[in-house]
Amino acid sequence: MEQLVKRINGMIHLKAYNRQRDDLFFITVEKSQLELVLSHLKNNEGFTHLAFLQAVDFLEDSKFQLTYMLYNYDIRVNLGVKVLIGRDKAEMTSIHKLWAHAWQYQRELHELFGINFPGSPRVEESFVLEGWEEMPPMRRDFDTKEYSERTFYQRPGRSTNDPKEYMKEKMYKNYAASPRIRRDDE
Amino acid sequence: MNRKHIDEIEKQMKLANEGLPEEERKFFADVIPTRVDPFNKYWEQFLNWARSRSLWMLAFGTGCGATELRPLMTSRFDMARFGIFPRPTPRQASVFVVGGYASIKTIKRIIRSYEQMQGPKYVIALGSCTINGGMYYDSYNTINRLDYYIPVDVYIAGCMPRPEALIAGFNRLKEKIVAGECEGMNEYTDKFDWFKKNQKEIIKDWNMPDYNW
Amino acid sequence: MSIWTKVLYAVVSVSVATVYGLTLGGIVRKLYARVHGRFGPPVWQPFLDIIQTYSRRVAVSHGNMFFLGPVLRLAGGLGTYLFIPVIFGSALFSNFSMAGDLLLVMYFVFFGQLGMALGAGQGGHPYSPLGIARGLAQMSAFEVPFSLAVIAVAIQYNSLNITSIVAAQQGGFMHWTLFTNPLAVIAAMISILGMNMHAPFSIVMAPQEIPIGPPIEMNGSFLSILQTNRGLFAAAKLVLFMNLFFGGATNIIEMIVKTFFIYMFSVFVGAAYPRFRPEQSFRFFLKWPAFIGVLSIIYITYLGGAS
Amino acid sequence: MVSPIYILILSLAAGFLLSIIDRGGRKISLAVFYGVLAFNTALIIDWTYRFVFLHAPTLVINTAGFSAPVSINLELGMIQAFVLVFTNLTGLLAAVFLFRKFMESKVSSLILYLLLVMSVNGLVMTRDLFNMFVFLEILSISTYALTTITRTKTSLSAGFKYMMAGSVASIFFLMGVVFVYHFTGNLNLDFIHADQFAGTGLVALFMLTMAVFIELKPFPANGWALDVYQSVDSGIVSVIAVINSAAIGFVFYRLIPLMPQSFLTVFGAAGVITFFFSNMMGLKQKNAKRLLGYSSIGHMGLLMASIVFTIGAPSTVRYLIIGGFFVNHLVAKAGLFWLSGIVRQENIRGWAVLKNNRLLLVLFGVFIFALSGFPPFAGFWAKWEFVKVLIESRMFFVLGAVLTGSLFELIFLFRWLTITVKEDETQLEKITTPDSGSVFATSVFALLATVVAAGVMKYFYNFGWVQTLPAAAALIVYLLDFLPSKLKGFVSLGAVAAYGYYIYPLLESNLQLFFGVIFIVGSAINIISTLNRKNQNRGFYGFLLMMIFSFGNLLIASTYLEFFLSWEFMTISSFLLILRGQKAQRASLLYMIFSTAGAYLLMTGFSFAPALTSTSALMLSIEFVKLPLISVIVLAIGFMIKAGSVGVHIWLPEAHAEAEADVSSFISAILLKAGVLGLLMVAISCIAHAPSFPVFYWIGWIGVITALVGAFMASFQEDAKRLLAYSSMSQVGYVVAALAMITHLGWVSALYLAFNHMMFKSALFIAIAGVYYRTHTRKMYEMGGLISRMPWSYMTVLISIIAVSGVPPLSGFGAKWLIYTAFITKGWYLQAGVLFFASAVSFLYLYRLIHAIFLGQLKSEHQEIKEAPAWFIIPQYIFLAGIMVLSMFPNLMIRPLNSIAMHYFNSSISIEGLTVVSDLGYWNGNFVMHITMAIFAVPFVVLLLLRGKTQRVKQFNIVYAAERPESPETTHVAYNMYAHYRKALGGWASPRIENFWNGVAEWSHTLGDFFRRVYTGNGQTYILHIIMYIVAIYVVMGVK
Repeated sequence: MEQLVKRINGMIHLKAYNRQRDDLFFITVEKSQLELVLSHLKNNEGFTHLAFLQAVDFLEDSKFQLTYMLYNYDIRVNLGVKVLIGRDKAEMTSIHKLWAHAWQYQRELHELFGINFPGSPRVEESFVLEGWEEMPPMRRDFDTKEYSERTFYQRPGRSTNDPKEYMKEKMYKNYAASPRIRRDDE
Repeated sequence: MNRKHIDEIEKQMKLANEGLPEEERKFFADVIPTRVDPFNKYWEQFLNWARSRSLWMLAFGTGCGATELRPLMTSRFDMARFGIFPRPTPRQASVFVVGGYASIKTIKRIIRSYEQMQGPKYVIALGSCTINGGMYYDSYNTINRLDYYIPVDVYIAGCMPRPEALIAGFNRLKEKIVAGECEGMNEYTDKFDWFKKNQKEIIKDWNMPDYNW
Repeated sequence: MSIWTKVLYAVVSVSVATVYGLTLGGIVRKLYARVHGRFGPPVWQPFLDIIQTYSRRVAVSHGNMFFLGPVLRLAGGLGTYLFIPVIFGSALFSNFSMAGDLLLVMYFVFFGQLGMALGAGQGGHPYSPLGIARGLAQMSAFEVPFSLAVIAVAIQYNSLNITSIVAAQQGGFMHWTLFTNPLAVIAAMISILGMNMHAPFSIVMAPQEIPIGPPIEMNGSFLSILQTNRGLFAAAKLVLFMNLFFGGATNIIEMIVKTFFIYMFSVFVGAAYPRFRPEQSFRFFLKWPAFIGVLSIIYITYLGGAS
Repeated sequence: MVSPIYILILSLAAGFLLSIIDRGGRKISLAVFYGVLAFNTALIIDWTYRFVFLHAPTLVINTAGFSAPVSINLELGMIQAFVLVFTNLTGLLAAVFLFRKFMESKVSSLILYLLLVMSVNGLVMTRDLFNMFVFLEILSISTYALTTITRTKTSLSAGFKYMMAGSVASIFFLMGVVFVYHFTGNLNLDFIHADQFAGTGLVALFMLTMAVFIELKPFPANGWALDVYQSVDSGIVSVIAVINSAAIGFVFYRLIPLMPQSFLTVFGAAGVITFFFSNMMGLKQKNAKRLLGYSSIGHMGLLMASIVFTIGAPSTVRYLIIGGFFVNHLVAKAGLFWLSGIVRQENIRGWAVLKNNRLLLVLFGVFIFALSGFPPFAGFWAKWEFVKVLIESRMFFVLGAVLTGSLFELIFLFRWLTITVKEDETQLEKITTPDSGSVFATSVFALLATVVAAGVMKYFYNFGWVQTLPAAAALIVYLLDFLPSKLKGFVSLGAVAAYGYYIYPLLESNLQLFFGVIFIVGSAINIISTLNRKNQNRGFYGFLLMMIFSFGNLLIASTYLEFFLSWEFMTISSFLLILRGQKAQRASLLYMIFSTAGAYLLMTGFSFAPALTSTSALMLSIEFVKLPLISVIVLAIGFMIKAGSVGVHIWLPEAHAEAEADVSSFISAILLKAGVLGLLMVAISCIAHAPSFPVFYWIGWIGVITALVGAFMASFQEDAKRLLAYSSMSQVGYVVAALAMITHLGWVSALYLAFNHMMFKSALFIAIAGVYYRTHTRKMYEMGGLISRMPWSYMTVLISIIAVSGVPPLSGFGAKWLIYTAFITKGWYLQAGVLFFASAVSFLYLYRLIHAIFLGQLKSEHQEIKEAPAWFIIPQYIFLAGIMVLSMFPNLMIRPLNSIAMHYFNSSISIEGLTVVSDLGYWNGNFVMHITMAIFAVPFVVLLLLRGKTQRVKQFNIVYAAERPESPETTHVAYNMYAHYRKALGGWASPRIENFWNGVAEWSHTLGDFFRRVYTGNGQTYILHIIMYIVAIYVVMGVK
């Protein structure tokens, strides 16, 4: 793996390299060099399978982090390629020419995060939301509760309880004494 | 009354079907559904008795609720002994079982299926999600109250309700049917505009006829 | 006998057959449930279902042919039944068998199927023609052993007249076709599996593939007419088989017992087997059952099987 | 009374003078030139008239005042006159054709041409061998010179090859003459006898005949000739192919009496081989003139064979055969060569330009039909008689080779014709207005062909006008073609009615009457649907009337020849009707090939048949004819081709599908019945004299398998008309099977089914024609849901398919009931089982037809479509009314059929009131109808009362798994509807029979191509061929 990283480093500048498990690694690359890296990984290093492509909204940094998760069937290794892109008018090059099925992921990201992939087939079509008109809902600045209250009729009389407290109160009167597995947050 | 007026009135008696593109409107019927009253009392009572003992169920497995229907059908709980049978097409079914949360995408299909059922038709809404949104009460994509979109006869609370609860719900429905209290199909036609308003409010890309015959 | 008396008798006969056929349907449901380890619905459930479907307040029609489809289907069932003499020697149950012979009955079976196919076709639902295509194809396949068996019977009794075929089988069970020409009966009994469309030949309705197939758009009273026909038509087919192969019946009890067992044969097979794919089903009928049918003809012509 | 010697004298004189006259201007010399040619022709016509009508004695002219053998004598008899009329006429017209060439070229070509014609005259008339040699030389030399009238490289080289071959021939001829003189001391044919050549003398004869023989271009020593045909100017080629060949053929004919039997056999065989192989090689030929070359060579072979093999025949018959072949070849070949000069297209595909000129197209058609030996042209009669002679003298190999060769020739000729008519011509250059001379010459020859045909029919066979009516009708309507279509349609309807009125009293028996109803009444009703045609619609009604009249003539034909003549008229007219279809090139060609193969079989079969003893219609008198086994088999196959039985059904779906929509109903409903009629006639003759081999048992099997295969094939079609075509095949399969039983019930059911089929298939085809008229597609999956737009057509299809399927209560069940009862009574149990299977399979295609077109989803583009025009609806409902009446009262049909069949057998059914009782069962159609109506009414009323509030909805209001349909196209299930059945059948569903025929076609073409390789195009090789050929013949003949 290290050799692989070296080889890639020889080509371009790797921003970060992180080993999660024996079979799970992450590298972070520049936005402009992503396509180069991916095609190298696919064509020369045997990472032929694109398992998924997902995004994380780093609202505070005003960035989206895209993760292209690749898999090598020969050495059975997962490799995540991370890219950070700007959050405003987010745009990323489409990789549907490398992996044809990537169009579906890109369409999803377009709908849920508002990341644009110019040239990706059918990217404008709705994916799970039909007729969505608001801000892409997976952006963290979208207030889903407010939206729900505004849009869907609330049935009056609904109350919410913290399950742990509620159960403690209602069902397990002697909660402290009851044997249980210790949880981290206690 | 001149010709123009008649045309005007006829137009009002037709569904506008504005959600459909012009060239597709000819493929769909544009008749407004109307109320159909029950027969006279005793005859209707007899029919209701028969209906309550032969419930043909259209199971709409939207969410986790679909899981609970399997044991209900099979030998553990065996709903057939109550005269309840699954039916694969809405045209023939009389009970609509909405199996849990309904996203906007799903509610479209729920409306469509409900409208395609032939009355008298009954709706059983399954799980908390259909009552008030349940654990999805704050979701941007899931409705909170099913009865704003289609008339519901019986709610079964729970997350998820077990098959026993379902059977209890069915029995409650039977009681209501025999008592002649299940007039959901007429409620829907009577409050047609209200239901449609609610439906169209959340379904932004309304691309079906206003009533799915 | 005046024609009106005949009509009256026919009404009685049809009513009995319909009630009997529907009850058989209820029994089958019960039986299937027991095989599954369930209680199952009550035996009279089919009647409740019919009342329920007839009592729908609204219905949807796709056009005139859609409207006529169920009517033709029931007419086909009625016709098939009415051209069969049900009970040997009984005026009440002789129906209109003087109008034609076995061939008429065999072809009248198609009447209802064709009518239904047309009605369902106008429904415009893609599953309808899919189901019909399967049904017609399967029909053409199981008609091969069946027709061969019928020809064997016609050779054996030198007649196509159902009454005389039954008459020739009187006088003890050893005169039944079942024992005088067992090969023909085997071929015919295999083809009845396809006719009754229980598993493994339930490819027409195939709930998990093409949800109930042809009648998918049928609703309300259209459907209930189809259900009525299902009872009547089942009875008609069973009576035909009984007459041709099992010595007919001289009274109603005998008829009920015999037809019950004929029906149970296909029910038990159906309860025990999963479903074929369409092409497997067609191929099945065109192979061994057809061969057995040919053998039955050879047996009856060359090996002195003829009585 | 001018002596024919003036032909020679005048020609020679003119030839010498022309070079002088020409100085005064080409016009004058041309006037002299044509004057001489015209004089020659007129003179010889005058003589012919004397011989034929005034019975003048044969004229012998002794030259130089001495009598033979001292001087040379000329002889002009009927035969010579006959040959000379045609050669001189051709010479004259070819010169007319070449007018422009003669205007431009040197005067020498005029002289040469005159000499050529003169030498032919001399060659025909002279009785002296050496004189013959002289004329032969003149002929050859002038021909060599004329070949170069257009100076292209190829024509020069061809001329040179011709010269080399000619020289070889000349040498042999000269040596032959020398030897003849050595052995007999005489050179005059009148004084030489065959026995003078016994022993070594044969060498003389051998050389003499060999020379002639080489000039006759036998296969394979004829490569030079092909090059000549291909490259030399059309006018000259026509002269070479026609005049030269005629003259040399005549010389050959003159030498025949001298030859011993062993020679004759070899020559005959060589002729047949030439005919066979050159036609086979023609199969792959694309160059029009070379194609004609192959055909010419073939015809010379045929002429040779006919000269040799008819020696034993009565002289009138012999003259008819030889003369027929001769005239046919001459007229058609000259005409076609001239046409090729007008068209100026090398490739046969280029001939599509002919479409721009109707007259030329018609001429082309006439020549092609004449050349292929179709009536009424001379070749037809010659072939008919020739086949008879061959069969009488038991020369079956020759017969086979001649018929196969003819078939090959027909294939390439009709491929040419169909391509010409159907190929797209827009890419090609239009024909520049042809000069009137060439068109005139060609037209005269077409007329000549017709006149000769009429002459033969009138004077040789003494046919009545009814026999020629089909051809006459076509001609008359052609002349009236400028009228609007509707008017012609009504007139045709009237003509058919009048014809029906005329032949009604001639139909003596019920059987004839029955077929008369199918043919005439059925056609008349079908004509109504053609009234929808717009504009002038040229050429349609002529062919239609021709077909209908020939149907009728089949019924009243009283001899084999009359029957066969009508049969061929029917083939021609139906072929031309099919050819009118938009993409019917392949279809019509296939139809033609199979029909002609069938016709040849019929010809053979009739020739085997013993003479008729009665003068009543053939349909009746055939009962007393004891057909030999071979005849039964051959005739049955011939008729089964027309009835589309399995194995020879390939033409059927194509023809039905590609013919115009309203023509298909004629083909299916009526034309196929002609095959049934024929088969029935064969069967009738076999009642009393059952053949020793169970022919009809196997025909029965073929019938049931046809029914099954047709049904399956129909189920797998996407094309509505193709589906109906296979359905017709299947239904006629039932008829054939039922006929083959030769029992009373079998025939009743066959005729019942035939009549029924006529009605429902007409109705179906017309209904589909109406649908096609509106939707412009035949693909069923492109339609759908038309029930709402075309309810009347739907009703027709509905009733008709119920009638087809045999579901009670409609008339179709009667057919089914009769046929199964008949089969079981006859003891054909397995056949009955197969038929039952076929009948069950028929539901598949019938449902597919009605569903895919009328049910399911209506397409967007058909939303506003209208019902079919009334002209289509009216005939449909006439047929429907017929079906309903027959269903209600089946005895209306069964009673007369019973009596028809009772003429031949004891009745096996009895009719008690409205019930038909057979040995096995009974059927009361009327009662069934009543019950069906009653049991239909009961649920109908119940549904009306109990249906609740029913809402009529539209096509997308279906439960679509909670979705909505995307488009009508994706929602309509019609494409490949029985894919699963095909899968279940596996390898059984593969088109074996079609593959077989494709294989046959492939093989014969490849073989033809293989043999074609002997022609290398190298002159030396050709000479080598000639030498080797002579050596081979020498060895074969065993000359010592």
